[in-house]
Amino acid sequence: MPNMSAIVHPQQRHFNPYAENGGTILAIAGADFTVIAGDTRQSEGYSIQTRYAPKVFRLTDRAVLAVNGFAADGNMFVKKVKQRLEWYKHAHAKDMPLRAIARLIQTMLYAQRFFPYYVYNILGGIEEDGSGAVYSFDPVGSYEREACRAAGAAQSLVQPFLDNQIYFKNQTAAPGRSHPSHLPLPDVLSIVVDSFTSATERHIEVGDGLEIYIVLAKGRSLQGVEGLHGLRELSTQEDGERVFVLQRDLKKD
Amino acid sequence: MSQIWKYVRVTPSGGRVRGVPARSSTTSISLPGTPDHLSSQSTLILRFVMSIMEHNGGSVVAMAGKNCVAIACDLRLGAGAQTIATNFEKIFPVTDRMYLGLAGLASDVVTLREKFRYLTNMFLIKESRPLEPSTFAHLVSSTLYERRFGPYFCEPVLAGLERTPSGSYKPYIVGTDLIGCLNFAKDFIVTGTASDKLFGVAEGLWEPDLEPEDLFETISQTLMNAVDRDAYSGWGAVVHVITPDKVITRTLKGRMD
Amino acid sequence: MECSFALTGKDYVLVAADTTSARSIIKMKIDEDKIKTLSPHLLMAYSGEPGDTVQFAEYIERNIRLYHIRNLYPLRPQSAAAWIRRSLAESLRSRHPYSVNLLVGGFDTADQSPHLYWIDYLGTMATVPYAAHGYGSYFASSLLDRYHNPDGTLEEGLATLRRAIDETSKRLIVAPGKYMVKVVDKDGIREIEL
Amino acid sequence: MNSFASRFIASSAENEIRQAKAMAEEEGLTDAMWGSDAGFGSLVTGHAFNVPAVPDPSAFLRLHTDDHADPNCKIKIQHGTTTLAFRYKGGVIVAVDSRATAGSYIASGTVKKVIEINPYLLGTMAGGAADCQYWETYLGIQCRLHELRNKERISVSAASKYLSNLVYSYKGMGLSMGTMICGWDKTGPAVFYVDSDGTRLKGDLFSVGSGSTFAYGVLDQGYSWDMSDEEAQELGRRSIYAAGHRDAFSGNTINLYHVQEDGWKFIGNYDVTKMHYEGPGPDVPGAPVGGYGYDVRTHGRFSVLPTAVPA
Amino acid sequence: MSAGFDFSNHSRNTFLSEKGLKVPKATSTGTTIVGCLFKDGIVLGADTRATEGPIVADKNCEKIHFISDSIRCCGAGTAADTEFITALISSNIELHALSTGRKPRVVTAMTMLKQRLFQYQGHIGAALVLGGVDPSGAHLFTIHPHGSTDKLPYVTMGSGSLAAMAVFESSWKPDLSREDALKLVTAAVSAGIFNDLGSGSNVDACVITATETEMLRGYVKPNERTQKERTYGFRRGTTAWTAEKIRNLVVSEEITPIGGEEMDTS
Amino acid sequence: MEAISHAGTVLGVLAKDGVVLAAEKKVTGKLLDLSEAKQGGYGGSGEKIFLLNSNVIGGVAGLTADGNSLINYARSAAQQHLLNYNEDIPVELLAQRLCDLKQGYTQYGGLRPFGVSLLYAGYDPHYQFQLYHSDPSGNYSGWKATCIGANNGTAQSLLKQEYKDDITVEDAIGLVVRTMSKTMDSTTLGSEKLEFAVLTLDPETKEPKAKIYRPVEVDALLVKHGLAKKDEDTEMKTA
Repeated sequence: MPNMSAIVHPQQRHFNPYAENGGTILAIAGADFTVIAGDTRQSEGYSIQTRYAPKVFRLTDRAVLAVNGFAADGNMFVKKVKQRLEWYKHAHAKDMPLRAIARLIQTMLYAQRFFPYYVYNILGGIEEDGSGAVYSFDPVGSYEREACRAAGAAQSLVQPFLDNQIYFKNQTAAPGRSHPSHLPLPDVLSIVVDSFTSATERHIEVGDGLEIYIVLAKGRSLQGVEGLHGLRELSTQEDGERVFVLQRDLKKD
Repeated sequence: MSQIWKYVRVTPSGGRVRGVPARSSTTSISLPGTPDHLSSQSTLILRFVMSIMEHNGGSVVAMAGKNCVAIACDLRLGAGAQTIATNFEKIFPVTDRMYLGLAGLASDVVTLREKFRYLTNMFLIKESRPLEPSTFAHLVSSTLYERRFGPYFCEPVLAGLERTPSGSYKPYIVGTDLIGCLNFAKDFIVTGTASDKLFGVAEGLWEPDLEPEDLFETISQTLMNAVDRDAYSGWGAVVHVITPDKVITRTLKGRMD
Repeated sequence: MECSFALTGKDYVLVAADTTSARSIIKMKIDEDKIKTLSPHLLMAYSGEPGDTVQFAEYIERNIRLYHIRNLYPLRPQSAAAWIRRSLAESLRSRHPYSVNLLVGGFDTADQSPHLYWIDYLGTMATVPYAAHGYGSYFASSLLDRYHNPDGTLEEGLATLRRAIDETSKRLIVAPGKYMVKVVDKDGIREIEL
Repeated sequence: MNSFASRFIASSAENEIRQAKAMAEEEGLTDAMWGSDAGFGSLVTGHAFNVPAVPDPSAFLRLHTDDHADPNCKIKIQHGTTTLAFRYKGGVIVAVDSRATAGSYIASGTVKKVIEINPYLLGTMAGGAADCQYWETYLGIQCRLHELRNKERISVSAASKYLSNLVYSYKGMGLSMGTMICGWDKTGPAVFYVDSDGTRLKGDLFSVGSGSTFAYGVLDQGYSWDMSDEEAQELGRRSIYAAGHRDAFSGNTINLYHVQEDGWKFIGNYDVTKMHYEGPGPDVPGAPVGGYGYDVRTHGRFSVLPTAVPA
Repeated sequence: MSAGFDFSNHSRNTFLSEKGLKVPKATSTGTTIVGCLFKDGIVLGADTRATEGPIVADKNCEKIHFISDSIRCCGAGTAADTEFITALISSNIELHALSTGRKPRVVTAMTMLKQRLFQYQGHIGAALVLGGVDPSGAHLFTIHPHGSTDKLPYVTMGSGSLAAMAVFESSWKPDLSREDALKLVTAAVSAGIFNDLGSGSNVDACVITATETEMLRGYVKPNERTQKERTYGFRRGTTAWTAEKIRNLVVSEEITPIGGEEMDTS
Repeated sequence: MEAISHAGTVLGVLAKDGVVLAAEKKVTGKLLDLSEAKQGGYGGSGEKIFLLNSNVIGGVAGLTADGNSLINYARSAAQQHLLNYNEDIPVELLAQRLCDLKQGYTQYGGLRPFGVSLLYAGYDPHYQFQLYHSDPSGNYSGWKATCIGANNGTAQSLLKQEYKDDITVEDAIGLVVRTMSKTMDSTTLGSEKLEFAVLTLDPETKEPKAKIYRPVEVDALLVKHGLAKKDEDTEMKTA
């Protein structure tokens, strides 16, 4: 049967500048650190385009941005954010504070309100008061500060697990005790790894590799995860906030 | 149900083919009973277009433990976005040590429940031998496949203890899709509007050889955290833990929104 | 637009339905009784696709009556509701399904208890203490959550029902003007002026 | 301001797009980009919206973002809400839920749906979250400018009119916003409903969102002008709970605000499920004893409901 | 079983979709299934992933179905269809073998399958690789959902068929040894598992010769889940519940038949 | 009719809080395989008493083959009712359904009527506990206590003397056992001769609960009422 509406507006049906490239990202804020992670598979349909396409990017020594959705839009968006941060640094001789980066991302996304970037952003880092923070965005720029957030293909698999393990949702504390408001770094790292291995088991678009960024507040230690295999430091300065990256393998099927 | 291109590939019939907006092939008409005229007043009240499987909401999960199994469901009965009742159980006893969970269109949940009760009773009358989960699983499967081209909108989950020839019991859980394809698992089975959420949490929380009381905690936490991220499931939950000598049934204090 | 409400008390069920018959934008009739008496202690309010409603309601009415004649006692409310649900679910599988929404309220003379069932055109059934169909349900269900008293007197029940109807009239642009209210209790069925 | 006004006068969708396009081409060259306006960039200098090069951009947008029409579309803009605001002798009560859904997935349960425009003005959020956040933030800037220019606070009426005109100028382009601008000015407490269609209504009592009908059911029945502050707060809280309980797309927590002559005050954040089982508790004035839930408040009384599992 | 489908829900479902309720879809196996001839017979191979959209519904399902002792059939497409059509044909083949008194032939199974699939005009969504050894030799077929068939020395099907075929095209030779054929099939299925998102988990294989059939379930398991970083047990009492009912299945009433004790007669 | 008057006695007594059914087995013997019956499964313990539905027990007197066929019909009818109305079939309705069938076979040429009389002991919310009797012609009637099969006249008169209107189920069990012991052809009672069943309400769920006695339980019951045979061993030897 001929589709009448297709006859009326033939062109716009053919103009589809978006693709879905799978993958999942998440971020968890601790008391004085933030962990931002993403898998490295980039796929379209049933095909893997590459097994290593980073989704998490260091912006400054205290801000890391994870992008997910349409990879081309994501890469372009990160490039533009980095450019704006660079300009800011030249104008003000300091890195832009995290909450300002968050607002910048909102306005940059909203500027594309009528031709959106198909990207879901999660910004993680350290606020000026030294606390860990996570900001999550929708494609047109609405945002919210949170303690933990997953986005991307497997967000619905990972987020309820994090609700349970990070926020202790639906768990009654033992009599006379209460749940900690922040977990230590080693616990958070293992929960992040398990979230991704679980998502890899059940979601076909998640896998291949895992990159975990850790942002540490000024003067804080790695709480015993220094020795982890594959941990690299990316900080540009010694005495400020520090950024580390940890790489892991995920299943490749 | 699925498209298969000669020589080339099989596309997943369950999902959208990504990269191609499915719009031209989808007829979207608003559901009767939602306030259409209100949306003309305010675009903010949504015209809900949803799949039949989501219309009433609801989710079921089953898990195997050490010498025991557990099966749990939420209690919501919705009509689209509106919650009609919060006492709609989706799990029914089949025999002493076997429970059947049905998630999907509520009308079919009840119809199938009555149908399986009838078939089970007739089996007992005719065969006068106990009905084991493995037998019942195939009864479910063939009953659903019989309607291959006009399916019941229900995805059953079965949890029970199978009697071994030595007289002991071993955990048996199985799920099927809406046309009866059996899915045997040694860990867990999920279905319903929160199935993807349940997959994620269960994959994280499930561990082998849980004792009945530990299995209760794990299945309860799995269900509650999954339905809390699903708009169409929740409003309380019921858990059954089946052990060789007793069935423990508990109503959970779940979120009511 | 059609609206029906029902609620239970300790020993009664109240059922209310609007009395408008509409076609296109015209009110064809304003005193239509949309609540069928199925047996001495069983009521059914129906709404939905014009034509289907009356056809289905009469089919149900006749068959429940037939059961009564054959077996000397009528079906109990819970059995009648189960059978009505099944009829709807089966009709849904036919070439011309009935598109009818129902509220079935009855008083079980066997154990002296009121019963209320919410049934929609898909054959979905819920056992409920109060219920509504139509756009009115979007306003009334939360209101009844707040004000319904499960063991209230008939006067209390009527006051709550009046709240639901008033609220619907206040907020719904296509609210019906008049309602018929019936009650079923141990003495049988009677109509009540609201 | 000027660019906005001229655009408003010239407004037709095509014109709009042409202008926006022209501005978009200059993107990357404005001073705002250099960071001297901090992160606020385009907010301060006016709006440069990039639009796709297609004959009908709003249809393009609808195709890719309108998940009512097509649940499979990729860009899921978050929807589903219950918000309410009402005026009474003691000021304005503003109550909202905190749920954001994308399809059936509950994307967030901690959304702030009350936007604190300035210490005297509140805006609520329903529809597109980004649209509300962005434009109400923008409104805050304009209100401040109004104060600086005129040496007095902007009236609620003027602020809401400003917002209404603004979103009306984008009518047909796909903005989605339903908000209540609430505040206290020379005329006393005031509530205005503004939406992206261009409707602007002055009134005593509004509720907006997918769960608004459920909220109205409780709100209308409990409302009177002469309520005490405690009663009014309780009514707002109870009404949002009602919507959270019955509407799949509303819930999680209730945020309650009270606007009085000296500006707005945040009363509290209440978990809907806690309200169901326990209620706001004895410390909260005006609240009843025990939970709001039907089965909780009628516990122990006769009921036609068979209990799911007898205890 | 599937001698007759019940279409009674069909008009109802049409009605429902007219009301705007979208009809859901069944589980399908985005799959890699392969088969090739070797010196003494046939090797079939399959992955073990079943998907529902982008979600893995079953990590270890069985896609090599039994037809007869020396005939097996791999299935791709709608999972239930492959399951039921092979079960039906298996049963018909058995009846046919009993009535003719001869070992069943692969062409017979192939003809039965294609006729049934053709009869349903592609609505039974089964794409099959059928292989076996009978008195006339080893035979390998592919059968498409509409009923068309091919007879080839090496075949692949499913969403991973291109990846798998690439392996066959580069390395298959006539008269391979059993070990080499098994290795090749494993490589072909693995190519699907690792390069096609619709395929995954383990490699199942089946070696059929004139004398015996060997089903190698879980022949290679390259995708076992690694140990989790943490354990996720909960303290007992973590979950809040409001009501409990315990049904005892072992009736405590023990009857002592003799001795005149009081007994429960209720 | 002839077959029925020679068939093993089936006796039913209606009490205010239950119904009791007992039957005399005719087919006995050392070589009879009773391994199934020991389980006391869904089908009851043997040849005479059957569970028709969770709320109705049936006792059969007459041609065993006809009886089995009717039992199957009754069970299917009860299930069909459950499917349609989501309730246990009312007792009278079940009796009616069987009588409709039986009557049909009396009306048409070429068909042989069922040579079976039945007792139905059941419970439904309409009339609580009930006891019905139906004969091969398709007649049925309700009773407080009745008996079919061999020696039913003797049993009826015994029942008539001893029955009281407000009898409890405990007393009814005693009455039934005593009456059976007096009317049965054999002089001694034992589980290989007697089937026994009681229908009461479960004190917890208030749902009808049928109990068909297992052979050991029947023996224990007889011991309790002092009616167990003493000479079991000798009888077995002579048989």
